[in-house]
Amino acid sequence: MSDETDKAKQNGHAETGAGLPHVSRRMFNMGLLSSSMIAASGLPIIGSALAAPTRGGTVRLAANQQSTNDTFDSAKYVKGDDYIRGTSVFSYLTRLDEQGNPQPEVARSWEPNENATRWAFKIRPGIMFSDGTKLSIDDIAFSILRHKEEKVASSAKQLVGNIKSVAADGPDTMVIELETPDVDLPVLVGIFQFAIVKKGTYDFAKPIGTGPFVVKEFQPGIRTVLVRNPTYWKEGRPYIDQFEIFFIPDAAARANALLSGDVDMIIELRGSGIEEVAKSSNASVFVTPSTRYTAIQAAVDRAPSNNQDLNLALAYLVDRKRVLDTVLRGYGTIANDHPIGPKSPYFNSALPQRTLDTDKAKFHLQKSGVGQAKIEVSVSDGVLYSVDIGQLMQREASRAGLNLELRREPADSYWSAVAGKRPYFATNFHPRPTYNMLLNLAWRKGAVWNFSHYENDNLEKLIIDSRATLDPAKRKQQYDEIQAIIYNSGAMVLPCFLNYVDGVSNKIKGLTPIPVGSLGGFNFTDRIWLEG
Amino acid sequence: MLSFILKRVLQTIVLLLAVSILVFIGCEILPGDVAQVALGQFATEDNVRALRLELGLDRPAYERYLSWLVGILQGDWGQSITTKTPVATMLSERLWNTGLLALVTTVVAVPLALVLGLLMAVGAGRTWDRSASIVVLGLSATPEFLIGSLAVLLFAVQLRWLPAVAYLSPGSGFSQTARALFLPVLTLVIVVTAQIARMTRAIIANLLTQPFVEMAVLKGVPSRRIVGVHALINAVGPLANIVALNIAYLVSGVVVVETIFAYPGLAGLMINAVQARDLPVVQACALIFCATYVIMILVADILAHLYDPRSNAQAAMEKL
Amino acid sequence: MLNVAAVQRRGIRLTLWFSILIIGICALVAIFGPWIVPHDPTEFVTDEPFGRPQVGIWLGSDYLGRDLLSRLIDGTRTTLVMALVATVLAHLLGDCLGLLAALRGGWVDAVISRIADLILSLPKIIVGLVIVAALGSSVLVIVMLAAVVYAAGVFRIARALGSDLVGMDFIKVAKSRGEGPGWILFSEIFPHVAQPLAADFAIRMSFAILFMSSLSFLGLGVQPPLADWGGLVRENLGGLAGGSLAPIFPAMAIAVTSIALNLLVDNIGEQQLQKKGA
Amino acid sequence: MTSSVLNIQDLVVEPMAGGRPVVDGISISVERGEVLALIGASGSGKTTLALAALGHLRPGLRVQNGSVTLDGTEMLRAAPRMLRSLRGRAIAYIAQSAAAAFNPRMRLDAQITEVSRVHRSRSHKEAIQTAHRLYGRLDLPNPDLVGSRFPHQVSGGQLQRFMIAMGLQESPLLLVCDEPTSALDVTTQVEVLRALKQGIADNNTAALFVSHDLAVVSQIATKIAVLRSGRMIEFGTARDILESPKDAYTKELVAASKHMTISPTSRGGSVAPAPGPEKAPLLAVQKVVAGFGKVTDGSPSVTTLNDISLNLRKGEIVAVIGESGSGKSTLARVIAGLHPAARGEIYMDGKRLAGSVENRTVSERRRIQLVFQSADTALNQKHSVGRILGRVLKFFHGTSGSARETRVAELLKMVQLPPEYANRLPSQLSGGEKQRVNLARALAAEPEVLICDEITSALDTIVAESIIRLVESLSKELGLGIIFISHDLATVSALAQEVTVLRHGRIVESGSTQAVLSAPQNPYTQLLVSSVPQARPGWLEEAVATRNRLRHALEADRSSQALASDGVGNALAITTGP
Repeated sequence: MSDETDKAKQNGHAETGAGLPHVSRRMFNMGLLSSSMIAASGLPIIGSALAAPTRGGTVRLAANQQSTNDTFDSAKYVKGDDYIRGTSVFSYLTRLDEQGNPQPEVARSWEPNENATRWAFKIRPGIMFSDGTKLSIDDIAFSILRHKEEKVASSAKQLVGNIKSVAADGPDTMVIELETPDVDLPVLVGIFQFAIVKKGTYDFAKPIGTGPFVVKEFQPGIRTVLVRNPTYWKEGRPYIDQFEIFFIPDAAARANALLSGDVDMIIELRGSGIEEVAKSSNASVFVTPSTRYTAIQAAVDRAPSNNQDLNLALAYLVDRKRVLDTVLRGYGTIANDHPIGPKSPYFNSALPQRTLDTDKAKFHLQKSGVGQAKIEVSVSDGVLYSVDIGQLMQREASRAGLNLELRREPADSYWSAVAGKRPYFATNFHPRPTYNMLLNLAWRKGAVWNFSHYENDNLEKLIIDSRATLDPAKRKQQYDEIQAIIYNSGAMVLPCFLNYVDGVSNKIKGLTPIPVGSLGGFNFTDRIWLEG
Repeated sequence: MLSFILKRVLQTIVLLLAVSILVFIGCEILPGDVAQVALGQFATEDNVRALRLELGLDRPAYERYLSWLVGILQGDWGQSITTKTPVATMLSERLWNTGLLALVTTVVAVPLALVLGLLMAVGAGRTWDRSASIVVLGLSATPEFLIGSLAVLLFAVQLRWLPAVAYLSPGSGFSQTARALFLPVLTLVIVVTAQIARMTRAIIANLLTQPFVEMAVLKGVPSRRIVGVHALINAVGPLANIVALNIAYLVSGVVVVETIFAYPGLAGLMINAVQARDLPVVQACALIFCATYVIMILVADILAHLYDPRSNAQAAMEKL
Repeated sequence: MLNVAAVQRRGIRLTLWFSILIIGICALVAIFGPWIVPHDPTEFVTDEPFGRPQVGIWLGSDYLGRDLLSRLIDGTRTTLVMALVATVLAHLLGDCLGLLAALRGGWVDAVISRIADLILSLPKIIVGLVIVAALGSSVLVIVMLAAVVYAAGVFRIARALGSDLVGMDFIKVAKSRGEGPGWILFSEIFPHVAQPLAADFAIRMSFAILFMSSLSFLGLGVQPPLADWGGLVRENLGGLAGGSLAPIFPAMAIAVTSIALNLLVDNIGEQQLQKKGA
Repeated sequence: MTSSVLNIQDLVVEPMAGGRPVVDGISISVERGEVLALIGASGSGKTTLALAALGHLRPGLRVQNGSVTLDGTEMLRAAPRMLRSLRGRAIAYIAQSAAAAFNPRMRLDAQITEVSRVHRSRSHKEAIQTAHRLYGRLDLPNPDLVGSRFPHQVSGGQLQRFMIAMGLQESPLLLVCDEPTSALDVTTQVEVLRALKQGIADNNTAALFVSHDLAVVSQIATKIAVLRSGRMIEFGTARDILESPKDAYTKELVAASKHMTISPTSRGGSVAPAPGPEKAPLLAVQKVVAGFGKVTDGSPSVTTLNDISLNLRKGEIVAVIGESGSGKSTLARVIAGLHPAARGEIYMDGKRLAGSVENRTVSERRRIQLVFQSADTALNQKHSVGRILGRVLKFFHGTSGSARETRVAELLKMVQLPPEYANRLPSQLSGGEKQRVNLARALAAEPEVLICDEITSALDTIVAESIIRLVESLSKELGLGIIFISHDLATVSALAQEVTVLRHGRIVESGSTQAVLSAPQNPYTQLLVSSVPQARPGWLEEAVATRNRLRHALEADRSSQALASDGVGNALAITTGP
């Protein structure tokens, strides 16, 4: 493994700037995003272009996380239903398509300078806010730059850090200047946080946006009722008149509600609910393959989780096949302890796939010298499937002679009190539009979500460089090295990538999976319709 | 009577004050403050500091409590920290939902339970009583999550007669509301009826061993009159107490049913608020629960007083 | 109408034996659990979640493919030991304070009574959720929580029983002799209240089982892979829709044990009533 | 036979759980207009027999054999419907404790007219009128208004008269009276007995009268059946039984009832020691005031004892006489230190005692022992006799081991119980035996002052007498000073040298027993003396006459006292009515 890292170091400084950003954008993104798996799962692709969309009707969505934290302030979005509310009420500059490529929305087109540090966006004219005022570039600039403001306390603060300025250049052109090159800026400006709001808005109790819907009723933690925005800039959209979100926190109850026809769409099916919906004649399982994951991470800056052998032993104590078959019911992909999906063109196929291997685990345990010391792994109901994965791991650990104990931590304080603060803990991560974004957030020194506190200068450099690397081959090489470093660090046991498994009534048409989230990447309300 | 009520009201106020302090301290002790919890996975030190500033959490604890207390005394429940909406607004719909569920359940369950309990007491020892007792005992010992889950499985998923979730959409009509409420009400009615009927039987059966009941028998008074008049008027106090406790339970203790049927009620809100460390909302819920309990018990006590000729209340009424 | 004793006798004997049988089985299972489990309760005996019952896996498998019977047996031990310890603690606390309050009266009584009122006025489950959120869900926390929550109820019973007795002449005799509160509480009063308190103990334990099950059902139970009955219901509830009986068995265990405890108390109570009548 | 109102043949009632029959082959009959008294000690089966007349058995009992015919109807095999129609209408029951037998939450009128209501015999209005007429005849004050009260709002004697009214409401053929006066004070007993006698006479009703008190029975019964252990041991006219009892037990019963009447030439006075006047009394109570509630300026908000003084010498028995509410038990507690006085002092051997038992020395506590009225509540039912006595020995004398066992046996012997009783629980003893243990416990402390608080009132006549003898002999043998508290003048007259009469917490009269009882000065003492039942014909009428004569003087006295003793007089105040 040291060979590989060395090679990565040698090739670290790749040339920058060459190539055509526009053409190669597909390669910059994950590229794994095809809907082939949906067909494989036996689900008809919902909403083929053959049927003509019909207008009208109400669609009800049951969300999975009930919380009075519900908000329209995109700086504070944390949950899927926040995103759905956001994409329904606000517009964005760009939007990801099924393949993960940015598509024009409010921005009609974009052009970078040669080293991707200055981007010019052409803004679609004639867009109106729901209160009748006209959208201006100032509004868009505010919508991006407000995330830098101290008092906004935005979850996109890190992401906006690379943006130096946003300014108008003529009536319909907006220029974004960057600190360092970023070939994926058009993807970045389309993330949920960069919802386009009116300049100077800090109070989102009564949101005003340019999206397909306006708010009729908003009761945090109870329901959201949205109705068609008559002045929506997309001709003929949305198809449905009304969209409602409410909460059914219990997975079984959610499945029951879909089966009994009380709701039309649900976020997240689990366990035998999946089979029940699959068997049903009035609803279907809607699968979005993704690189979302639940991992067991080690905080490498403290004992006992700074023991690399112990960490590697754990990696061999997960029966990934069983996780996939039993816990995920097959709705996922086996992973190899790094966050890059196997279908990605950047996937490092040279790394040997880790499997359940008690002998190897024993070998590493022997080397680690932990003996009978108690090793605690924190899991939580707030981290999807972590309790189950933990139990599988615990069982194998007892076979290998490791005294592993699970601690189920309360979900509410998990991220503030447990993740990154205990030696071993489960984390989950939703896919980001680009791997680079993910690596920046989770594997950089001092990054917010670097829960393992893993620091590696080489990795640091590779992440920065790859953002500016325009040559696909070079980038592949950089990514290979990144994966090798993470794989060998032992900082993360990542058994499987989890598909998004949702339930959708057969009446719903026009929904296609977009691999950054549930139900069409949480961005679907302006394109679905109800079957006549 | 008046001084009795006045004294109890005073006690209630002290109790509520104690609860509010307790809740406040409790929320302070909980790991993670509202800012950390709200930002969750996205919490960074900068974020948290900014949000704390925004929410006014930088002030000392006692100051925040006092300003909350002053607000409450002026009838202002304060503002939810997380949603920035007034707590009163947040509570209103939940309170209505919880009240509706409790009311409908009470209206169905209490008469049912009393009649059942009386019938069992009349037939005390007979086959009917023994079998009914075991059924009632069985139901009161069955965890409500099982009753609820089975009800959903049968009526919603298998038979498709009723909705699986009790989602009350705004402006839904009577029949829609009735359908939505049916299963949660059914579950709670089973639980509550079993409890009250069991206690009613025990209380009445105990009264039936009293000498005045033997005297009534020896006067030739028929059983139904003995149970329905002689025993019942003596059971008003304890029965009122049991009914009151059950109503208080229906307002505050139905977390499980709210979970199973995704019913947006107060208990769920409180848990939600605790999880979000949204103190004003937690406070409001805790006070409502506590006040419900105390008021219910007070009403039961007043009722018991009114039906007890030996109490001052009766004497006072006679004078009027 | 009052002459019902004859009819009752048979029914009593039947339900009494039933309750003793159930409680006996539970106790045996709890004690000998580790020796009678057919499989290790954490072992995956099949790849099939919610597998149907078959030879060797008599109740089928759970949501992760573990043997449900073994987990149920293991859960019996967890559930009963937790409930027992919680109830013992609740009674130790409640009985001592209750009898003391009855004997001493005055401000001691007033203070303890108000605290008990406070505890009783708060919804148990919600208090449970808050406490577990604050202190984490460990066996210790849950047991202590149940103990404190139920101690308030025990206190009221013990105090009421004690209050009836402190006015009795034999207490006055002891007081006039100059006996200390220790002797009066434990030698004079306690033998009289032991039986009703024992009855309360059984009922209270059934409450504790239900309470802890509800907490577990809401996800605040013991640490996995350990699971009490409520936790087993929760874990496997998803299988209900698919027709699996996996959540039904532990739920039945909760109900049947609770019924048995109640029947036991009912019967013993009625038998005493009969003795008095005869 | 058929002319009999009630005919019981060979009745055998036994406990379901098995054991000795409660009623063992008794046959009796009651003719129209006849009053048959069933007399016997507790456990003789007299109540069971009386209830069988109504076709009623208490839970846990069953009929093994026999028949009960009421006016031609077989009660033991009658359908419930039939029984219901007879009860209250053809046969009525008057229970011992009216306080327990009335529903506390129904007005008296409603309960009395309920009989008419359930039998649909007359309209509500008529029923009320009948009831009010009865109230008047039974001497209840304000007959038209008093019925709207609740049971707790009238006095015990009045409540018992309401019960009689309830029994007579439908003019039944047979009235079953179960110890109707034994829970009452003697003066009240006179009123109720008269009312009952009147009621029976007015309606020409037959009656079955259950009692343990021969003197009471003798005033009302035409025939007497003496029961013992479920068997009828003697039957005859009232006169025959009283004057020439045949069975040994009956003889004992008659003798006891005679002892229990006041004899001016009682032993008491003659055995009084002659104490030197210079010697301080063993115990002196001086100007004691006690009560309940907040004490202001030495007077509590509710006063139960007012200005009480009392002296007791060694070997002397001083009696304190009073009816319920007179404050006599409070006095016992004040002396024992269980109820600190608000004002006044208690001296023992000239040394002042602390008010509260906690502040007294061990020796002071040991030297004063209180014997409570009811051995059932005074003995811890969960402790064996040996443990009860042993604890006292250990506590005061540090006696343990075999010495303690020996001493327990000695104590038991002292109260005339066999030593093996040490292993028994109180529940395994009879009422008299329990009271002996109760005494023994007090003696175990080796006291100098013994306070006996109504120690015979819960006992049957014969047993009570034997306890009195025991107390008397103990006083002599051990030279104890005894304060003997009682409501029963007869008991006292046979025992005490000095007597103090209490009423509403005040001393109305005191002096040597002989002087006070033979020539009472105070009208209340006179009433008390005249109210002591005597087993001779005509006593009741005399007592009623005396009572009527004294009424005026008493009422004047009463109202002045009621003001002072606030609250205690509540029940009595109603007699004068609104």
